[in-house]
Amino acid sequence: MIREGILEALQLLLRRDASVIDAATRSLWISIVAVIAATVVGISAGLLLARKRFPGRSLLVLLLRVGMSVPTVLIGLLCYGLLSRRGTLGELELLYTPTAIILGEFFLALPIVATLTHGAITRLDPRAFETARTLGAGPLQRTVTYLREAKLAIALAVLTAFSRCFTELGIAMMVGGNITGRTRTLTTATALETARGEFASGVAMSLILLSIAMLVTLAIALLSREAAEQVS
Amino acid sequence: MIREGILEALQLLLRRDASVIDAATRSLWISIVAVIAATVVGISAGLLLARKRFPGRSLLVLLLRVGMSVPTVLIGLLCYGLLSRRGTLGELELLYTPTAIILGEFFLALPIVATLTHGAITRLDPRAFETARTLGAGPLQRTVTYLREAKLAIALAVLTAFSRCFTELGIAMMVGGNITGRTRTLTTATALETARGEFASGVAMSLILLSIAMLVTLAIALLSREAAEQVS
Amino acid sequence: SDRQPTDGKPESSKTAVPHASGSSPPESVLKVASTTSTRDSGLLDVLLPEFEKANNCRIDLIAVGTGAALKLGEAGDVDAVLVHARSAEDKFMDGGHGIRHEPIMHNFFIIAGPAADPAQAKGHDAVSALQKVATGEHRFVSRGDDSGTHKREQSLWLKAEGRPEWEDYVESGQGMGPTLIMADEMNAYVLTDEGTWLKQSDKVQLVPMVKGADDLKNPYAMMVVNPDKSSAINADLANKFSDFLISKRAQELIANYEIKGQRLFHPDRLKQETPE
Amino acid sequence: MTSPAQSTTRSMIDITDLTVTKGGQTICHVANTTFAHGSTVGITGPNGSGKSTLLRVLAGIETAFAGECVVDAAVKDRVFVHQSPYLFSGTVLSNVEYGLKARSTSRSIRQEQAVLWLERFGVAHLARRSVESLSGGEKRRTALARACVLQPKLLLLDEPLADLDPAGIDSVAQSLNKLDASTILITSPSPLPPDLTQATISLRQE
Amino acid sequence: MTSPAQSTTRSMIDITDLTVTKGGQTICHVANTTFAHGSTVGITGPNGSGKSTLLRVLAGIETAFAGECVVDAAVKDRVFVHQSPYLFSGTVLSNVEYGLKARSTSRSIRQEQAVLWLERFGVAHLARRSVESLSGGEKRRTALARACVLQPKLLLLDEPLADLDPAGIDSVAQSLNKLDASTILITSPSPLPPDLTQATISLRQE
Ligand SMILES: Nc1ncnc2c1ncn2[C@@H]1O[C@H](COP(=O)(O)OP(=O)(O)OP(=O)(O)O)[C@@H](O)[C@H]1O
Ligand SMILES: Nc1ncnc2c1ncn2[C@@H]1O[C@H](COP(=O)(O)OP(=O)(O)OP(=O)(O)O)[C@@H](O)[C@H]1O
Ligand SMILES: [Mg+2]
Ligand SMILES: [Mg+2]
Repeated sequence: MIREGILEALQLLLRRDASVIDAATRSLWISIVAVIAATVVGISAGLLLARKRFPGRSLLVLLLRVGMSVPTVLIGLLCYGLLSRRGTLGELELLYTPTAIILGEFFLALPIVATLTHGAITRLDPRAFETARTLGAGPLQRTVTYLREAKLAIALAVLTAFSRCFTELGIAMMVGGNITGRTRTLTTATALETARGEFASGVAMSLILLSIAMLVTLAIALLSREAAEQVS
Repeated sequence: MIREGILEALQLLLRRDASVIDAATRSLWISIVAVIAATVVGISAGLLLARKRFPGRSLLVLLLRVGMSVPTVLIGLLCYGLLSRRGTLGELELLYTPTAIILGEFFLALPIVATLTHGAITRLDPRAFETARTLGAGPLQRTVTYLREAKLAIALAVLTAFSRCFTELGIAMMVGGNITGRTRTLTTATALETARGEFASGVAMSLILLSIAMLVTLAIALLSREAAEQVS
Repeated sequence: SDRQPTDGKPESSKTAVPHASGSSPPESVLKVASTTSTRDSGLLDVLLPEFEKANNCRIDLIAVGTGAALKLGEAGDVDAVLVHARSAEDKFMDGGHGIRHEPIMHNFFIIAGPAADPAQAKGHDAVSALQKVATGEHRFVSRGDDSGTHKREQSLWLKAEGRPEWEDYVESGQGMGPTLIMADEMNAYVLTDEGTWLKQSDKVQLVPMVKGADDLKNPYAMMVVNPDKSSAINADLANKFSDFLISKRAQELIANYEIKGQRLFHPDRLKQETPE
Repeated sequence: MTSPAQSTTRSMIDITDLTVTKGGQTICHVANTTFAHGSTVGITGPNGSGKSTLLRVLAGIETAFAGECVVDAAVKDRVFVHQSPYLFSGTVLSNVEYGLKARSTSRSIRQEQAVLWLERFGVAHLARRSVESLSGGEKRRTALARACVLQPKLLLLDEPLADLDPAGIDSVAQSLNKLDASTILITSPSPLPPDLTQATISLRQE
Repeated sequence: MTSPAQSTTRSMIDITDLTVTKGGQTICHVANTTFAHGSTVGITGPNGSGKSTLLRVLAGIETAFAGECVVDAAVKDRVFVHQSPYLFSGTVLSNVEYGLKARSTSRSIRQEQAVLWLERFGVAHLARRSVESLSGGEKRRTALARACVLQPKLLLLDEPLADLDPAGIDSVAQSLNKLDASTILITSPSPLPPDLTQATISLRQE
């Protein structure tokens, strides 16, 4: 099955199978957009929770940690409830669009980025905060400094979130609908092939997904290294 | 849907619905066993990759990072291929048993624990390693020391892995089979309710899952704090 | 389950008249919820493009569990529903969720089982085959998901004077494909729809036990969702699609659709040519 | 921090019975003391007598204290150098430019100033080096240059001489001389070189 | 590290033209030098002259060097104290017990010894305190006690006096006196108190 899967994956890639490329591209950009949004919000939240003292802070930290355990099926259900024509945002007609998947994956990635960033910033040497302040750094410069000092941990947080989104199934199925050519992603395609008993094709889809993940992993590693050098 | 879901969750919990308690218990112990196994192996791998120099080390680190992007459907497929009657381990008759799910979730959790532990140990102050060595600590004491120094990051790694396993669907469906009373977990139950169109019941199942996740999150927070105090 | 009289205005379509100037006229979209087994049969891959081309529209097919498909219809999130669960369809229509119910085609469920046939179910009718499986406490995998197939299984058990509880009666709670695989892995008896069976029969070692009997008839129907639910529902196009499915052209396509050299569906609206 | 009584001839720092308590213990106590504008004052006292704590209070980092402590400079005009300095990952130069960046100094002036102060502390040749590879004394010099380049109204140096060689101590003395406008406080567990400070106060272990 | 020439009257450390190179630069060079068993020797030199590097080589931490360096003690019998000591999170006591634990000393002796050495360094009252709240000098004393309690054959102290008050320096002198069997090397950027060491070697900036 694995050997057949590898062969089929190679074949699909070599003949540039249109539907596979379509699903792969969609998988990639959906996850990237969702993760970028979650990174912006999640890093801010993580920083805030690590640096600012306010009532309810530890509760929020706990909730975000628990938030990592929200199953994708639940996110899918809740987003469906929101985007359904009967739902609050029904008028936007977003159900069964890539945007709907992005919305769901955003909520999937957010607690991961926020929790791991919070952890990373919390673990920084307290002198780092004091030094930045005493040298007069404003909020922006301070933020950049803290992120740079914790850059490996934060890069891993983003990578973890990306992996989660790129491989998730529940949201894409539920609010994406796995519509051919519209909202089909590599994971829903894998699930489809698997449900049809086409196991080798399922493996092939997953392997294509994995090779893209490898590129993204490398990109994140390089980006975080470069970011480190640039901001300095 | 959310309100109905909350109400139904409360009802199910209050009348101690047998099938829900059955699925919840199973979800919990399967994930705990898988995560404990992955924690042991993953922390060792993470430590080794952070501390020992050997050829192919960075490649291994990269592979483990990419390993976080293995979709559960693929793990499910591969485990199925292994455990199927026609597979290598077919004779063990493990397909459609909780053990099969544990095996799959182990592979799901391993790269998460290993990658995040590796990151945590890498970020430690190099003087920590030198101090432990110069004071004559043996491999075991050193290991304990490094883990203690990185305990928050490692606790988060374990929590992240647990969240992933506890909420995963693909493996439990594929090699567990979602068999009533035998391999049904809270997530496969959620998926089933969703497929049946019983969205509120799906939400209820997920909410029960979430409340268990909350307890586990608290437990991990407390455990890592206590571990810190005990080993010292 | 009666047809409402709203179905008769096929000409008033806005989609048939593309915007004059635009280089790419806005496509009109029809959202159809179907069951996964219907999708997996592959028939829709033949039917949908034909309709899309003819009407310059797009069909978004959302394949989910039977219950979920009906719920999507109830919520007005889709314009049409294509399922095979007769009693649930009736309830849907009675609840005013649908304005049109069109039987399209049918095929048959199959009871499959291990070649050794430990229950000696072969050669019996569906009900007694099930009874034999039950009395011998042989392994049986049920979908247990309230799908059309599961509902049929339940009604068969009713005819068999109820289903006794036994250890090896397993509920998979999954779609037909995975359930069939599970039955194969477990060497168990299983009730499956013909489409899934034909698609996967070469991958499994199970063999058909009971086939083609009347109480295993599996009728597929199309329902148009009540447009009162939402202004966004494209009832016109849904009606057109219904018209298409019962048209001679589509019925012939259905009749000629083959998997592995075998015809899979029997059209309901091509009376003179329907075999049987 | 209330406004001082006589605003015309006020001093830089006015301390009235300052007490810091941690874990139920008084860890720093200073009776009435004033520090004049522009003065360089040594603060000595045994280990654990509260020297670092005092500087942290004056820097505005430690805010939980009893008594009064009036400083005639905004928090942003006070710069504190840790007893064990923390350097941001990056180069020596980027560290020294850090505070100037915060003050939106133009790029060219920033670099010029940074190099100037690195020269004064004898480490200009390390400007492009990553801070991880510095020796203890080199780190200290970098941190001191990073603080002095800002020419703050109040400069709080916590044991700046600890790991410096005689030449380094000399460079500190000369550098501080260049900061006419600054009030400078220097702690040390042992007596300071007399030419460095105009006065010295002593803390006692509580 | 080859075995020494004369094994009968051999010295603790025998250095022959030791050179450490980093980033293309010689960062530490020591010509032929020996350190006798049981001696206490000071190593002075300006910042960046390679003092810490030398100690790291002798401790067996830095292994990339040219030349020869023979040490008559296994790596586990050499203890190095960083210029800026690293304390493990936990209490002062747990830190001082750390090396004893590694040597499987029994629990009661461990604690007794640890407290004894904490007393010698004047910080026994801090035994139960978490290390995060220590002052600079208190951290230093803890680290020194943690090393001395092991009574290693070779004790390598990198600038141990840097942030100590006169009493602390005194306690170091007295404590080191108790370690008759140990060879002790002490670095400092400035001249060391003469009563502390029997000899001093000087490094020069390369
Ligand atoms: N949270 C705390 N609980 C109890 N004591 C504390 C706490 N934080 C600091 N201390 C104590 O406060 C005292 C003063 O600390 P501080 O760092 O100001 O001393 P210092 O004069 O700078 O000493 P050194 O010369 O060693 O740097 C120390 O004895 C320290 O142990
Ligand atoms: N990777 C490196 N590349 C270039 N130079 C390095 C590197 N690592 C260390 N150095 C230089 O080696 C020299 C010696 O360092 P070392 O820490 O041994 O000095 P030291 O004598 O202990 O100084 P101090 O009194 O300041 O502690 C320093 O100038 C340091 O900058
Ligand atoms: Mg201090
Ligand atoms: Mg040094």
